[in-house]
Amino acid sequence: MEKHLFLAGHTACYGCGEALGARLVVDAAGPNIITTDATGCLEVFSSRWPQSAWAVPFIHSLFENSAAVASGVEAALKAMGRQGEAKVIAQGGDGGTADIGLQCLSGMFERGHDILYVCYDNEAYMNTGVQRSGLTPYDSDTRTSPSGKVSWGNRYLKKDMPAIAAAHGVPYIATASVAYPKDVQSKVKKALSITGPKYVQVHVPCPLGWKSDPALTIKVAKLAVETGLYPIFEMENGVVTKVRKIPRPAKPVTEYLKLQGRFAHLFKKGGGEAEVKKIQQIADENIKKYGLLSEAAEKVAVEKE
Amino acid sequence: MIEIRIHGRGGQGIVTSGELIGFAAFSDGKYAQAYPSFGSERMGSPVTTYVRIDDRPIRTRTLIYNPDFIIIQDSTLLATEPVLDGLKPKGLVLVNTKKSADALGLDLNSRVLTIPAAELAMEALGRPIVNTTILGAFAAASGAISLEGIRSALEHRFTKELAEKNLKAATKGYNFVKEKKQ
Amino acid sequence: MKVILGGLAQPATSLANNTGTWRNYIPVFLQKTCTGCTICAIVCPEGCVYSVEKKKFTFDAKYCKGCGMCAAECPVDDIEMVMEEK
Amino acid sequence: MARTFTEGSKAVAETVKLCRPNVIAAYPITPQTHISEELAQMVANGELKAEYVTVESEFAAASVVLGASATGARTYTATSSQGLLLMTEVLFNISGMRLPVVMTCANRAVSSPINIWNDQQDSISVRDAGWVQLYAEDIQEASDLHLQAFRIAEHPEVLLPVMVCMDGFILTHAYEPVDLIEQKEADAFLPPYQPQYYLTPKNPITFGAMMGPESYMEARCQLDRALWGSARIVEEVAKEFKKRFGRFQGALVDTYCIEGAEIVLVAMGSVISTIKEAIDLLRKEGVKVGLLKVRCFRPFPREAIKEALVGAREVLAIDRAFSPGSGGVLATEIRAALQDVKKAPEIKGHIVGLGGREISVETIINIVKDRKAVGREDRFVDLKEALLK
Repeated sequence: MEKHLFLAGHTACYGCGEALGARLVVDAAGPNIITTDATGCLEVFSSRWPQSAWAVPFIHSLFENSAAVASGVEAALKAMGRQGEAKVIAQGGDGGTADIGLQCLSGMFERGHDILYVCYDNEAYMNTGVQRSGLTPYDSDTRTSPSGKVSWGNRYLKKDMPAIAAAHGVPYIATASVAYPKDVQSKVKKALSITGPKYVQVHVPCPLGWKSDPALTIKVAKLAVETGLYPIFEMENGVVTKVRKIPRPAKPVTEYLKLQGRFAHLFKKGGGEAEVKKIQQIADENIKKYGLLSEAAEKVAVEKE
Repeated sequence: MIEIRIHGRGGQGIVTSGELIGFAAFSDGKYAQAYPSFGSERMGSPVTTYVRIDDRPIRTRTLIYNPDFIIIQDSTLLATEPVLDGLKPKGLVLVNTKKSADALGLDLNSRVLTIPAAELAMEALGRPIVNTTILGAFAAASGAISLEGIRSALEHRFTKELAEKNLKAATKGYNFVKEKKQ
Repeated sequence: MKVILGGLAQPATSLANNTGTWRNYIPVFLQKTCTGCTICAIVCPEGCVYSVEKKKFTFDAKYCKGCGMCAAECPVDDIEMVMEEK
Repeated sequence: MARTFTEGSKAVAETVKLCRPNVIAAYPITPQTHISEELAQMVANGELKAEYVTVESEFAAASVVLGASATGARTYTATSSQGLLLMTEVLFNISGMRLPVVMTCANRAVSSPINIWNDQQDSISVRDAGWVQLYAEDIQEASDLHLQAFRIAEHPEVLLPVMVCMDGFILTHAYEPVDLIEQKEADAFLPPYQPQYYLTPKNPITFGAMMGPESYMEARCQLDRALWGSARIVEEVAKEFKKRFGRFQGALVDTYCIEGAEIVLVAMGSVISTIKEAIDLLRKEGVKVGLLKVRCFRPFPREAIKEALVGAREVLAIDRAFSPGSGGVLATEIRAALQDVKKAPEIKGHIVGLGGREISVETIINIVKDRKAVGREDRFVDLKEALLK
């Protein structure tokens, strides 16, 4: 087998985007790192005693303190003159990052710790059985934002974490998707070459929570990008410096939504079209805001990773 | 054991007064304890500091109910706060005021001394910060601490320049009481 | 296995865990049209797909959970998922 | 050794400095604040070479020292009251991961109603967090305990966090003569921390793994054994401290006038001094009264307590915290400790001094004198009945 730093034998679901994401991140970072992680799927499926899927130093403490524990790790390395020993990577899911862990993350950003924070965004609390988080997309059906006679699912828009990071003056911010593994890895490498706090948010489909085919994890992730619903970009010193262009014309959001049970209610109930329109509008706004559309349609469409 | 209660208002250096008396006694070779009234007192609100001086280690950590000495750094408190409560018979009250002791009209079984500390402090410090002037006056009036003790307390607490200025203020207070006594 | 200091775990020990038993479908690497693009190895969530030669890939059945991502992503349809007889 | 006249918080900060912590993280809260301010100033002045992490909450403070300690650093934090409660989740994590963090708890009442004054409800409420808990009687002891705390925490047989509890304001804000230790002496007493396991690529261990029903109980049992085992180390360290510095204020417990005492008061923290004053007065009146000071509350020194109380006729527990719906915590635990003693003394619980309510010498004398008149129920002492009507 290939030599990895996040190993097989972990107990993630079939087709888990987060397991893939984590492996891509640590493999790109290399062995000289110390990683922290928030409570959540990743921690549960990777470190069930007495086994560990991690070949790098790893610490899990609590749901909401990955960024603070990493701050302590970084401060200790500094205090003991061991900065050269390891780079620090803090990890968390979308709930542990954007909701319960946001305060600790804000502190980490504000103090300027030399830490890369990676958020594996699977858009809900999957570890506890699919409840909505601050990064759950609009109209998504979760156990705490269920669709019903008078509900279309989650009523709120995704929290704009990159903008929150940017407001803290974080020098390097990026979004990425497991649909583009090399992009994830080059962003991790780039982030680690920059001193100070870094934020990388990786879109990682969850076949369980999204009710999607495990075999289609990459396909679904790609559609999120190609529809404009999950813009992939880099921000340096507060300015968007690079955008992953999508083929012109952008794919309609229905193509993405229809592959996932979490949006199935939009296509079953009368009135769903209007909701789909709203989601299309979100995609259109992203496309405009980030200038996602490529100049030449065909060229990008065939670009392979 | 000698027990001292200092009354003033937040921002008048009352906590420092307690610390300085305690330190002065400590450097005189005695045991001492000083602590402020604990709370979230704001600038201007009434505050109290407690000081104990003894020849043996001090274990009591309670408030001071029956002080031997009461220092009133802000005379307006006389009208509004029970600052004289519990004073031992034949104790001493030292009040910062331009008025004479008689003019204060305090009906007490104890000695009352007044000192125009603001004026004296202005002469020494150029600012009406009264606590170190009163400290000197207290040393002279009570004999509980020495002027030398005050010197080492000031040197411990402040920069050299500030310590010297405040020692001047304390000496003014000290001499004021000494001269008044004669 | 002794509990050390509240439950420290040794690194890279998950390899002892036989997640291949979870599998219903098993990939068959046809090794006919493979171009050596490595996508199958990259996207495997277990990281258990690997190359034996430049254009010849296979997987470690001890860990493969049979999710089918390798087959779904293969650009030349050189991997098939088949029901596994157990 | 140099004697000075200083504030409790300053004395503690000076001692913490002597311990050479690598990482300090604390969040301001009254009455702990002076300690963390002093340390910040020392770092700012270059007198203390440490990373001082200005966190956004006590929760983060605890998390930062957790991460730093797991990375092999010597770490320190301090808090009070709500801050300690906000840390609670992390406290359990620190002990569970067996990290030798040292913390000062400047004891303060907990909300609601909000109250910044002293009692011990905060640290007592986290007694089950798996930390060693030591309670200081005076500023000298509070200061000395920090040097001892790191030694205890980092002992290879302990590897547990230690909480030094000192009564807020009464000890943190008071000025007293304190003997301060020289750096050289401190270094000789407390060698650098050498963790066996820590986060490093050289040995990429996993901390904080998930444990299921098959092993969780063993991990918890191991924690329990380590905490019980720390009692011996608390004693050893106190004895060695005495040998080196000449000061001894008890190890697990201490006693005062307990020889032949028929009535024994049991208490923790700064009220001990007040009780000693009361005992001197009572003894003059011929009342055979003594004191058992509980210095180490976790591990709970059952045997030492039993030994000290076995000859007494009556035990009067003085609690500065309580378990609503149950009673005084010290009283409850002493009852449990003595339950297998034949002819065990009668134990009466007294809840005193909550939220800064003054405990005077008279309070203590009255407790002793009124003991016959009150029932067996733990009672609140010096209640203002008018406020309850």
